[in-house]
Amino acid sequence: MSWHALEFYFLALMACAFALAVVFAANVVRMAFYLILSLGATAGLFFLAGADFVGAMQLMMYVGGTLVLLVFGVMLTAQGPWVSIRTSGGEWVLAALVGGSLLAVLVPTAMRLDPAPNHEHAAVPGTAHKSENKAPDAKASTEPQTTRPTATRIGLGLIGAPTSGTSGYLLPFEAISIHLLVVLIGAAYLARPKRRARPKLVESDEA
Amino acid sequence: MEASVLLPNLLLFAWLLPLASFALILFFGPRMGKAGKGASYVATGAILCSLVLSLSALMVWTGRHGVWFDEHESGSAHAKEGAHESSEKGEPVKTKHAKNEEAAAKNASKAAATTAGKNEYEGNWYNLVGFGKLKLSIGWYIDSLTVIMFVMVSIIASCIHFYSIGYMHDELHEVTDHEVTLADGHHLHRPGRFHRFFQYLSLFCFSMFGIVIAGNIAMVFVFWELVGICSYFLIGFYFERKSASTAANKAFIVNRVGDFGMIIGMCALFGALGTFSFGGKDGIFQQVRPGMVDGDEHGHALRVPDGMVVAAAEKSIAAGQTPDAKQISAWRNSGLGYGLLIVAGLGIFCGCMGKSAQFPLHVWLPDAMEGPTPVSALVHSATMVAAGVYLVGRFYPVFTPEVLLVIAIVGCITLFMAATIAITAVDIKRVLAYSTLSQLGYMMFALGVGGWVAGILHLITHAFFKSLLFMCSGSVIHAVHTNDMREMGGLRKKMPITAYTMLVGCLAIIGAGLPLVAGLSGYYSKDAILAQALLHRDYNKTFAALFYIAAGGAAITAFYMFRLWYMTFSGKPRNHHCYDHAHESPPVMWIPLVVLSFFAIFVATPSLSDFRNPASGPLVNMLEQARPPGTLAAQTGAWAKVTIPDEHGSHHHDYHVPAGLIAFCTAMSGLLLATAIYCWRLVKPEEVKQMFGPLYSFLWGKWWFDELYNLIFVRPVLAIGHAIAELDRLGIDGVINGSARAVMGFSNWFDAWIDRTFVDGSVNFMARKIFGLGLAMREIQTGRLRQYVVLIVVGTVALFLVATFAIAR
Amino acid sequence: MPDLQTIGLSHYLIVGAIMFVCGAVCMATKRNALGVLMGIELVLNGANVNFVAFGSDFLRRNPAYGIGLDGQIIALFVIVLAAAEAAVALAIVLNFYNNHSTVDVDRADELKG
Amino acid sequence: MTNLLYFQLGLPLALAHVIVALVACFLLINLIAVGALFFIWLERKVSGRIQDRLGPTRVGGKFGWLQTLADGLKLITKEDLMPKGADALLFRLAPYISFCASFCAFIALPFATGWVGLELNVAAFFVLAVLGLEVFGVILAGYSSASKWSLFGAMREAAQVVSYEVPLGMCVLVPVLIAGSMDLTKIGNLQAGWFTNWYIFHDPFTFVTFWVFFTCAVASVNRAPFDLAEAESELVAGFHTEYSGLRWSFFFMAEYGSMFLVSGLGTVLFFGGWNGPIPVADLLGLSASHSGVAFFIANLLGMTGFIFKSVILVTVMIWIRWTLPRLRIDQVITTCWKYCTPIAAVMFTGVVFWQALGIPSGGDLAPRLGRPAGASREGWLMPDAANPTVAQHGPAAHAATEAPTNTHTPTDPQTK
Repeated sequence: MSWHALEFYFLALMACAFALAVVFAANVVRMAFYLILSLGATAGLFFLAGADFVGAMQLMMYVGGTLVLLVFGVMLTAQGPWVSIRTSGGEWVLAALVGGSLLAVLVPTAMRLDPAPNHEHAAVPGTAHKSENKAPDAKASTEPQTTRPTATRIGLGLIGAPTSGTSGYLLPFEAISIHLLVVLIGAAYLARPKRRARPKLVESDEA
Repeated sequence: MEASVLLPNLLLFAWLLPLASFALILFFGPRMGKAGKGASYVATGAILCSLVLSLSALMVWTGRHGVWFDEHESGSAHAKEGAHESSEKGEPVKTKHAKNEEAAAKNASKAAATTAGKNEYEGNWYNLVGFGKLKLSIGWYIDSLTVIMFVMVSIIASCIHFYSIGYMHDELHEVTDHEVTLADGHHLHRPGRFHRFFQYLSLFCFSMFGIVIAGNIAMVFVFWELVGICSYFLIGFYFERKSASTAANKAFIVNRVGDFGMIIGMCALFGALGTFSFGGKDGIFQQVRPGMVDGDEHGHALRVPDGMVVAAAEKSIAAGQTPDAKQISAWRNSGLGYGLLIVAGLGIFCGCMGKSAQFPLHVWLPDAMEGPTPVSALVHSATMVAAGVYLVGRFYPVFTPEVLLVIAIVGCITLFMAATIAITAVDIKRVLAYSTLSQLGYMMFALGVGGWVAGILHLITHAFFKSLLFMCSGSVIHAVHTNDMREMGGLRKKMPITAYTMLVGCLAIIGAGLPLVAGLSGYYSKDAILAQALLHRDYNKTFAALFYIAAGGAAITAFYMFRLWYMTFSGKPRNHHCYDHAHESPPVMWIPLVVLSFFAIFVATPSLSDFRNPASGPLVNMLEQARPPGTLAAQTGAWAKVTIPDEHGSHHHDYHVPAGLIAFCTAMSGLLLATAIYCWRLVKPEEVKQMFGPLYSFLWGKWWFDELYNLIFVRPVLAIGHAIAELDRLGIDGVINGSARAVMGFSNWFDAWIDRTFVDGSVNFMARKIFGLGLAMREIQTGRLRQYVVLIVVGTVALFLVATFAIAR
Repeated sequence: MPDLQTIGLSHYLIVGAIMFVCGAVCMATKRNALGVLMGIELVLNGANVNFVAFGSDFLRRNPAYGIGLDGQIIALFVIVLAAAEAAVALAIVLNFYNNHSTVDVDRADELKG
Repeated sequence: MTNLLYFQLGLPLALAHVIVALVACFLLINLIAVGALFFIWLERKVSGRIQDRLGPTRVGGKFGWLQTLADGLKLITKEDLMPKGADALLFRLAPYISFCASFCAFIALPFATGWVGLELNVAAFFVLAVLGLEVFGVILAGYSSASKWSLFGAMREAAQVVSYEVPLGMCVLVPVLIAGSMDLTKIGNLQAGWFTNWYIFHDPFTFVTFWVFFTCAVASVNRAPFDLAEAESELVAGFHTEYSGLRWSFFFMAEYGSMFLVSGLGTVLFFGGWNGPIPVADLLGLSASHSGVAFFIANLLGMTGFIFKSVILVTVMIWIRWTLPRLRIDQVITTCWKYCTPIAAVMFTGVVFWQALGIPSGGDLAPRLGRPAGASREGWLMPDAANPTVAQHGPAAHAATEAPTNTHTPTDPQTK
């Protein structure tokens, strides 16, 4: 059992366990908390897979941004009865059946793919490349190829300069920028305070 | 940086700044400052920046090409060619040319170092379009003439912008126009149009610069029309006045007549030569004067371009065959194509006639005085009307001697006719307008008799003193609120600065100076014109009358200018109301006058080291650098018996001394006559009027040109128009209306039936069916989110199973 | 059955599948609108794990299966879109809460047929 | 250090990694703890001086430096209380989450060349991301306390931190843009030499950017005038109203740790990190080699300078806290969205143009010591073109190097 496999199992277990915890938690705040942990563990998995930029992005945007928003929403709406709404048992059974069948379809497929991963160099990716470069064994000299940093290449890919391993993504990047702008405007519009024809409050009531 | 890079860029910005100012004022004008006062600062700032940039361009130019050199440095080839021609003819110009060659040798090394044989820069900023041969581009053609024009226009325009800030201040607030009476008997009240005035001025400057910098005739034409439209706006600035709007229309329409000729000329040039551009390897100039760049054995002599020869010999060419050089040469020698060249030249000149108000298209300019006076000073004396002269100068290489003869004759008629009308005019601005006409005639005349530098020099000097004169008159009008000289008199004491600056202008325009010693700017240009005319007379005895008319015109010029000055500023006040009201103008108005009088005095001054030689001034030297090829040799027409002499011939002692004396005598005689009548009162003007009754009424009626045009053009056109309108109304409209009514009647009935039966029927049927379907389908939509999710997942699994088991097998 | 000793593509894909299914079940069972939203996040994240795994040079043995950095870039886009989606969904939920004083999605069936 | 353990001592690689990680953790935790002690004392002294009094003097030592230690003892011995309606799990976890986030960010913060917990090539980004997680501790604390004061504080915190991450990220992008790398070590080393090489003096835009960065940093660590989450005059003590004892002190460790962290980040990004105003180590020739005692001494000097600069920035934060009044929540949000974000965006654009047009920067004013001319733009080159050794791993070379390592030919997975 290599160090890399250990790390993977730890993080994978964390991600899956907390994902399950999200499903089974009744309290919505707890759900959010488990979700944070699950997503954080996923970020760790990304680091482990050599995707350092995406991992940092996952932390920054997903965990730091999106989930804060979610928790914010939870707090705005978490009042008394709505903190935990029970679901009927029948629905649980139905969902479990459907989810189980989906899992039953997905997992064998995943297993059939790339059945015997063959990498002898189970180094920790994304970290301390220098030490590996100087390693005495000859195998390690091919290592940087799999672990070289991705941020620059991703950046170049996003501005439309295809490099080895990426295609040009300028158009999707622009499209998504516009999309974000539209979403921001739309969200601000949706959540704007409604101007209701309210009766004028008496001064004493205000105080 | 290289001059070839610097000059276009400097001038580009000088050119575009007024456009930027125009755009700014167009969009933000009314909001600029109080009542749009900021617009004047924007426009003035823009033109001042243009002035600075033009001056920088001038510095760049003089740095690269020198200015104090002797006149022939710019092209030793010109001198050589001139010497060659003169030795053939044995004319008295030989000594002068010997001197030229000496000077050229003396400065040869310097010239080689600085000019390197290149005296113009040309290129394109932007190609608008290219269809086959046709290339429309925004390009530049810069030689010393361009630079001088830029400086001249920007100086005068700056002065006029300043002047206008003072002159137009009435427009800053609500204006009551006393010359417009509405139907209810009241005078017109309208908001001020201060910013709009400056907006037009900026656009005008932009257009004028555009003409000057243009690198091809198509671009010239575009800006030519822009200048026309600016003129239209500015003349019609008080468009509520009937007279102003009529005058604007008149200017526009008369210019169209000229432009029509210009289009013909452009068509002739493009059709035969396949290009619009001036310079360059296959530009117009190079094709007409093939020796210009490569310097082959033809020298700079005029040669009918191949394209024109081929075009003229079209009938002799079999289809699909391209004639070889020998064939073309034979055709050329037999005279083919020469007529086309003349047509092209005359066509271009037609445009110039319209813009420069030459006989017979001169009628618009006096009426254009309806515009505000700064407009008259800028547009109708110094720049726009000079554009025609400029274009003739620019196109000089293309003109054959026959065309030049036409130019000379037209110029001569114009100068004489306008001068005579000016004698009787009593409106101060109209006197100046006719004087402008007359001076433009002088310029055209000078160009026509081969005096290229003389004509262009007069263009520059005239621009300065005529704008000065106009602005002085504006100052007077501003003071006394009338244009009529009979109401003025004795204003010298009230407004001394205006009076004396105007005196400077008058002296400059009559070419005052000590003969053979020195004088004001007009002295040099007018002497040069007369000397050239004298030389021309010696070559062409048939057309000797031209010289005498021009010399006589000089006397008349002196007479009417001083008539104007005396009537306005000296003697006793005739209208005490006006007199008491009068006052000196504010500094913002008189400072430009002083600046311009400085230029009116000194702009053509010769160099101090060679003071006796009128052709040694920096301005003249710079113009010599732009001298078009072929003007340093006498050239004879192939059709008409006319010889256009070499211009340097007139610099010879034998010509410029008598010419100077003649000019002095004529000017003095006119001045003395004016003084005798209007100052000393030896003769009463009224008596003179009585004595020459018919002549007076002929002149008072402006040679009855307007009536003539009315009779032969306007009335018949109106009559024909009315007839056609009647035909249209009765015949064509009747048929169309009748058929329309019939179709409508039929379709009303048919439409209703079709619509009810088919269209409505099918639509209603579809609607019913879809409504039923919707009723059935609504049951599927439960609105329960989680149910949808489950369905999606089930669907996914099902798809997967189908894909795995059904399709893969 | 994948090798337990060395981690490869399959391992990541299984993790992705589990997260995906958890998300789907979460969406199907939670009545709280925000719970549904969290389910969506889980689903997206499960998909992301797959993208990153396919895009990782490090995990696959045969370069023919990989999609290179494209996978990571798509994962980035998914993250950004998830953020956008969360913002809009949150706005919708708040609006719903304002109007109905509940976040129960089963009550949000006004558009039913 | 991994090398030392792995090659010299012959330990297994995994064990070497673990040992190195433990050592780094130990050092960092000590740094945060000692730092917190020092900063709390500093805050007391500075506030005392600002309020025209002496500050702590009674408890032990000169200048009362034992005061914090005494406080710590007191906190440890205090009873750990929990409100009745609280969510026990979250209530207990919240302080540790806060502290963990603050601590994790230190992993990627370099103290000198190579002296960093984890040499990450997206370090700047990582620090920002992890710093953003700190807010969860506050939010969960606020929620789980079952107190309206806490909830209010947490809500404000959430809104504030989410907002301020945007301008903060933009400001961080500016030095990243100039350096062409997100590697903090590389960014720091690119500013080696005289102080004119510091990115704050790179051009006018970066100069403005630093102040925006500092403002946003103050806001993102919840310091006055942006300490809306604890606003003691309105919300009792905000999110930590219900906390006491050691849990409470963890919040404070996290706060002071974050203060030092953002100051350190600012120092690396704008003030040359461990490269002093005067390159003493370079002038003495200490940093010529990349190993050995001389290099160690140079690094030690650099680290001292780095900590000194960061402490100055922390002091400025303290100074600001005791000088400016607290803003209202709407003013805080307005400051972020209407001022900081547009300014940061403009500065970012300006720097882009400055770099793209190749306008001379502040570093061109002084002789470049320890940095080759034009080095700052090396990150702008295409990776494949810049480094020929990397270029070998292009698609073509990829197959070539890959083929021999394949023991069996590639097969279709579907066939199995």
